[in-house]
Amino acid sequence: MAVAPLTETVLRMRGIQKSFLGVRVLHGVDLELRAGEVHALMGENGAGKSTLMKVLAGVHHAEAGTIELDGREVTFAHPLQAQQAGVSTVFQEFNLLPERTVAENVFLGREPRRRGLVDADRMNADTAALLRDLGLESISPQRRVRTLSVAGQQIVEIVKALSYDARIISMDEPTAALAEEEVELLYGLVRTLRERGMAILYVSHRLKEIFDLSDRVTVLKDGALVDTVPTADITPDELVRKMVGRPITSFFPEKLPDTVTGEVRLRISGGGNEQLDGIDLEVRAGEIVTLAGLQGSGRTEIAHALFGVARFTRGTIEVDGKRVSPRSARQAVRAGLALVTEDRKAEGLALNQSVTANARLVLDAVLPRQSSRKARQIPGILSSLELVSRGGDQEVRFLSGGNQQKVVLAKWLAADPAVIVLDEPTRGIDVGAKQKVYTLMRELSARGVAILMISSELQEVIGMADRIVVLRDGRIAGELPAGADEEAVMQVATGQVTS
Amino acid sequence: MTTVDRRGLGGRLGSTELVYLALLGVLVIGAVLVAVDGGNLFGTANLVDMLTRSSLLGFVALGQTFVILCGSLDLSVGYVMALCSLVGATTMAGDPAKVPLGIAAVLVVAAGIGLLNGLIVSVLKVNPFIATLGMGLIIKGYLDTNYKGPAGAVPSSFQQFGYSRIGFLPVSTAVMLIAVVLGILYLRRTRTGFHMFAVGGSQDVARLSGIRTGRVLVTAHVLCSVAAGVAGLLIAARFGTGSALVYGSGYDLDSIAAVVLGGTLLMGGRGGIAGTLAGVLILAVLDTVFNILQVDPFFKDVLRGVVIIAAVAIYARRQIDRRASRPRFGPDGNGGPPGPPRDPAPDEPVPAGRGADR
Amino acid sequence: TDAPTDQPPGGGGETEQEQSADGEWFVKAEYDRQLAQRDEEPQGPADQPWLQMIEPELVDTAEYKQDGKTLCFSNASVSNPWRVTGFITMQQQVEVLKQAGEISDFRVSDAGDDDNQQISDIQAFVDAGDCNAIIISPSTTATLTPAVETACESGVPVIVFDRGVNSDCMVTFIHPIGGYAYGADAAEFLVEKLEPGSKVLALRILPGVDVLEHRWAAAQQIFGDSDLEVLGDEFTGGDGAKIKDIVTQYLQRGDVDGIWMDAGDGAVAAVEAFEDAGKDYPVMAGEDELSFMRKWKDTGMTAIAPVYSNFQWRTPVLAAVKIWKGEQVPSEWVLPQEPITDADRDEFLERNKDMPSLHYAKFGGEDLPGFPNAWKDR
Amino acid sequence: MTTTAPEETKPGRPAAAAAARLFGGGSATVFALLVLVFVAILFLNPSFFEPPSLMAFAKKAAPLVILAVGQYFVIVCGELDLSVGSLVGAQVVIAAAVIDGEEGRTVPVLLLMLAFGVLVGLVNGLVVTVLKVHSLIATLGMMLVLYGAIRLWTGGAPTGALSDGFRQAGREGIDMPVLRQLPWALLVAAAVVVAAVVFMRKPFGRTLIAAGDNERAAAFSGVRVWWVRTAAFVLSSVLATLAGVLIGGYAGVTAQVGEGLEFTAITAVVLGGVVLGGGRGTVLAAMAGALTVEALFTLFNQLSMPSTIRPTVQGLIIVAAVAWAARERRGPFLPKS
Ligand SMILES: Nc1ncnc2c1ncn2[C@@H]1O[C@H](COP(=O)(O)OP(=O)(O)OP(=O)(O)O)[C@@H](O)[C@H]1O
Ligand SMILES: Nc1ncnc2c1ncn2[C@@H]1O[C@H](COP(=O)(O)OP(=O)(O)OP(=O)(O)O)[C@@H](O)[C@H]1O
Ligand SMILES: [Mg+2]
Ligand SMILES: [Mg+2]
Repeated sequence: MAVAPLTETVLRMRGIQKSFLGVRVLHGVDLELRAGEVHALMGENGAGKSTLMKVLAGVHHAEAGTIELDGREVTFAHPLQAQQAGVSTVFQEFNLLPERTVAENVFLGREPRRRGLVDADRMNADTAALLRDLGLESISPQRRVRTLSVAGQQIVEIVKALSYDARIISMDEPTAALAEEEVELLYGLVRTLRERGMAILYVSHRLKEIFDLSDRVTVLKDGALVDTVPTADITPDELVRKMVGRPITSFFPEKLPDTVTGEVRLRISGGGNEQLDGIDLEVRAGEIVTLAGLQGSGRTEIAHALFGVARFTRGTIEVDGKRVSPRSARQAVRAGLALVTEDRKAEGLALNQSVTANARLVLDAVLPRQSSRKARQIPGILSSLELVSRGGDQEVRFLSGGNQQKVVLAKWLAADPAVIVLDEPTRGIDVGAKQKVYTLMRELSARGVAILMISSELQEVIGMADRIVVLRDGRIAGELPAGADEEAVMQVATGQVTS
Repeated sequence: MTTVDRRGLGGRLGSTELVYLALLGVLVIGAVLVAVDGGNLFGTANLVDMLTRSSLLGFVALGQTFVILCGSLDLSVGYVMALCSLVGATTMAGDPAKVPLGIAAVLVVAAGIGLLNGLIVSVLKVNPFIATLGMGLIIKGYLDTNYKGPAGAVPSSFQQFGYSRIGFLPVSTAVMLIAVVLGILYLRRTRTGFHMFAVGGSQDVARLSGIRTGRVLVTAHVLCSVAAGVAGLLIAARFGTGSALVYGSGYDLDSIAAVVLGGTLLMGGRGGIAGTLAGVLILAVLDTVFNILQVDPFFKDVLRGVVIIAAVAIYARRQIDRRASRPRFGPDGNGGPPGPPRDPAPDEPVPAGRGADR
Repeated sequence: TDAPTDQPPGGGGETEQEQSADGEWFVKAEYDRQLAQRDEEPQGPADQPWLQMIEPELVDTAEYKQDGKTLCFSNASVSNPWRVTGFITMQQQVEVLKQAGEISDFRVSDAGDDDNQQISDIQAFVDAGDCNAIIISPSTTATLTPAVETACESGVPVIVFDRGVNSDCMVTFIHPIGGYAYGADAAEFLVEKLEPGSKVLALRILPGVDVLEHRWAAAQQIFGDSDLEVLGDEFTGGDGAKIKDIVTQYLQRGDVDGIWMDAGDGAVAAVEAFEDAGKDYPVMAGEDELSFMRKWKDTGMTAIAPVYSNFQWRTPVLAAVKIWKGEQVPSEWVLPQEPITDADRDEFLERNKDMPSLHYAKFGGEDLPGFPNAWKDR
Repeated sequence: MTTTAPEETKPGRPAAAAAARLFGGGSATVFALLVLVFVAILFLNPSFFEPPSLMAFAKKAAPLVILAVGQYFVIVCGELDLSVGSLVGAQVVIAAAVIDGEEGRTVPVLLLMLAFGVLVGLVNGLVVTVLKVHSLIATLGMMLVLYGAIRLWTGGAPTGALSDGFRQAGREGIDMPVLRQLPWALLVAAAVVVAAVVFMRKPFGRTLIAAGDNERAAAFSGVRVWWVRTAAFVLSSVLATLAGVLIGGYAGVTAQVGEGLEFTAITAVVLGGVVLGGGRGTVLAAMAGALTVEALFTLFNQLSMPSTIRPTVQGLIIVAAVAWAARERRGPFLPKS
């Protein structure tokens, strides 16, 4: 455990409040950063970590509260101002231009100039130097970002943030897309920066990282500050309790008593394509199988293969014993599959359309003739999901994330699928909504629907699973029973053991 | 380190190279056809013809490239050309001493229109298609009301711009090529040039990187109008006078076609002026070849339409192939929504309808 | 270089100063001249009006005498029925001369109404160097002047027809009497047939085209001296739907007694507007376009068909052959231009009875071997 | 905010909800403008509102309304159709050339035109969806091809003549008292608008608008996006064909028929608050946009505004109206509960 020279406070945020569309997501949060410390920010999904970072980055404006830099109060009207003040940010979402080179992305907005013209050589050289700092000589500054892998792109983002002469760097889940060696690189880098006296605000869901790296940790829950403590003074268990507010076990609903595990409803045998290989997977009626794995391990790829987006070039898919080879989402839906996509806004909802229109979309697309008849049950489904809205005419873009997710669920439930695949179904939704989703999964399962859930949240993976299938590098690395512990899952996922 | 590189073989050939390959193809096929017809496509006369034809569209398409790169569009260029030819010719009024004044007047007028276009698009948030269509109508009304035909006179010294040539290279084409080189340098060597790609690629990414997207957009529109203004000057030099009727010659849609033919993405963010030049040359070569082969003028339109669609379809095809099964950055075909989760700009609702709207 | 020689802008041709300095289109001298030419007896064979000439000043063409037989034609466009009809006539004439061995090769480039394109086209002919004569039908008068001058300088005989250019460098400039005469024919008819105080609506195609502007300028002159009231002048783009809409709107606001048009395109739509509104037919000046003439006959309305002689498309080809032979041609070849009236309407309709409706009665190709199929099944 | 099922709130205020749907999202501007223009015309010339004049207006406006509805389908699913103007021209020319004045050919030719319209729409749609060519380029190419091909075929200028039967729809109507004549064109346009409104409320219409709003979400929900878009292009071409029948009927054949209509139609649709890029806007608003454009032309005429200055005024009004609508969209949107 590194002991940092705890010196002067460089940043003090006080009483930060922020609402979106009338829903408060930060309730007066305080945060203090010191030079030369790594300050971890923890909290569940939707706790408000990213929002707090964006307030600091000048992306969002707080409705109340102050930000002090070196004791002087500042307001950032624009991200540029934050950057100029020495605060730079690696955002959770990708913020790169795919068509531009690495160097151009890194120096976007402040390209070095010589005699008025952009000095491309210097830009490339500087980028190369930054990359060398990270030990990433293999990435050429002149590569187009779109030709990089997701991990490569993530690295570019970090390099970009580092390239500002920042005194404060905040990183929102920087390791999310990184492989193990890359994470080590990043650690090294963060430690170097700390030694240079920078203040680092570090968001991660990985407990191990927090304890490896951070000096202090601040915990947020539901947009409110729970506590800020030196990392050395807290155990992982205590930290989790602070985050969740209660023992984790009670968070996931029990399997309903009348659930019967029945016939195999979904079977993938020997599935493979460019990214996947040897995928053998079965989900039975009344069973919830969770797919675990690091980001990029190929979980979403499986969902997409089932949906004909990225087809299996090898192997077979059976739904209720019938061979299907979906060449489009439409065929998959007709075969009885449903997919709650991982990216709600880009893939799940037509944001400018009403709640009703979205909820009817699957029916309209696949069963146009029965659509009006079947749509009659939609209000019932929506109210059983306890949707909070101003009515069926409200456009979904005005709903909160959790409620948007409920609309997505409703559109699938209306089509009565045999198998539901949920890809990160609780991403970005609040605790209450999460539990709603979990309960619903249990209910569906009890009705005999086969459920395949993909999640990056280990607690969820473990808490909801009847079986856990772990993926690594596009292959099934192992299968664990319900109740396996996080450590075990991570070990399989990272390849430290094969079970 | 797992997979930093996922560049396939197909990706090695840049899109600009592909466009030049297409140009080469058109040249070869054209030369063969002309040779069969008993001519020589590369004879001085034909060469001069091709180059001359490319100069006027070259200026307009050059300007259009800037706005399209920014994800915008300019349908008013034809009207700007017409207006500028008149402003130039009437200001010069046949007096060689007034040539600089005429040029200055044209540049000011053109820049002013570009400024207005840019402001309407970036500040008033009017879709560029409608904004520039409206601007075109506004100018058209002014022209129709105030110029009942050709007006003004260009001194013969300035007519050299339209007629003289160095060897087989017409001066106007030479100037156009210089402008193209300057344009390429501008895009590759200035900050604003860099930022145009960013604004066209993603307004949000650009804004988060501290780029003042509005200014960039306005700059692009000003450059576009100025380029159209220079084309207007060239018109004046070639006509010896200014002519309002130029706006009916379809330079607006032609220039967009040339830019897209040159491999620039209509939605912005990728492409460049080198490609546009090739696009312009392809159209000029086609015109010359059709002319030599005495192709029926209406059949010319049919062929042009087919060539434009086919070329763009080939580019699109390539992009699909090259794209991995799951795009990290959303589809770059037509009308797709912006890719993965993007963060809305500071406290603004997600900008809707950016995309296929041009 | 290809640059035109240093010359005061505007050249010095007979068509010079067609447009006065303030951008208005009325030039009194030219107007008077054209109006007078209408009464002039043209020289030449009466049954071949395309060979007739008014007040010719013959020039010697011996310097152009040659054996070469490649004829090049830079056409402004074939974008309207008048030009389509004329171009077919020209091609048929060329066919005849080819058969006779007078022309070996006829090369055409079409500029699609784009002045700049036409300048390039002309330049391409000049640069190619193998044209024995260049015929130019300029798309706009003023703008093509430099290009035509360039062509003249190359030493090839240049023939300009239809619209002129501001230069007299070409060997001959072929045209019917002109726009003033056309506009005056129509306007005078309206003045004659309508009661004083009657209301006239002027329908025009588009602004800024010299031949059309001249027609309107002459009409304004004549209406100005009359007791007719001009309700307005509207640009229609020659689009029937627009014409009908505009006339309907005028009718809805009050009576319209006469229609003056600067070209006959869509004249029928204007007449129909009266029919559909249940109004009496106006006194109408259309053009020798057949759809209008047929409507005129069917309805028995009072009308005139001013003519912008379509047969002029034959003349330049014949002129080129003359020039190659060293025969004299007029430096300005003014062709007759006589409106069709009630008196000869039926005769022209009879002659053209197989022709499509967008065809021009005085196309003058009845004696060519391709008649009538070349025009009918184009 | 209350937790309610949508069903419970809906019946409470159907009128308000309908009004909100109609006037929301930038469409209010066009209705306001339409009323304003009509009031101005009324002020200048009350006789415009006598039934026969209104019927004449309707007859003239009908084709643009139909074109705007067709363009609406394409725009709302995220595309653009520049080929409608030259398609109208091509259809009229085809009709005249093939009918050649013979009454008996009217119906077969109408069928031929329909088939041609469907073909053009299919090609547009497939080039856009399968070949992935941006619709602006695809339909620009189609515009050139149609323009050239039709003139190539007819030797440069239209030939033949339309039959009286063909011209009925665009020119005639049902004679009746008061109105003098109820134009067929008005009935056709009204039928098209009603059918389009109904269509957009059917499953297919909803998938169309969803595909325009979010292509990927629609695809993941099982929408055949390529087919939906292609269908939109086919609808646009078929409606352009219908507009061609009316325009040809209204005024007969001229060489210029159809020229520039694509831009007028797009302008009308955008003026109606339908967002280029897809996913937003209503059929009624598009119709209102078309009526507004036509009413503007009428107003200019009533004002005796010089012919030449009209484009300027038109341009100013369009830009101002669209800017105004955009301003409304940017403003606070959530109704207070
Ligand atoms: N632009 C926005 N508009 C509306 N709501 C938002 C917006 N950004 C965030 N929210 C909401 O604010 C809450 C906090 O989100 P935030 O992204 O800060 O959470 P987080 O702690 O970073 O979660 P995660 O661990 O999933 O990244 C969530 O309920 C989210 O849906
Ligand atoms: N656009 C892309 N092009 C090429 N390869 C990609 C693309 N996106 C992801 N990949 C690769 O595909 C593989 C599987 O990724 P996938 O996103 O399916 O994994 P995942 O476990 O679902 O991760 P995530 O948590 O990001 O959804 C990884 O190797 C990843 O790098
Ligand atoms: Mg976050
Ligand atoms: Mg995933």
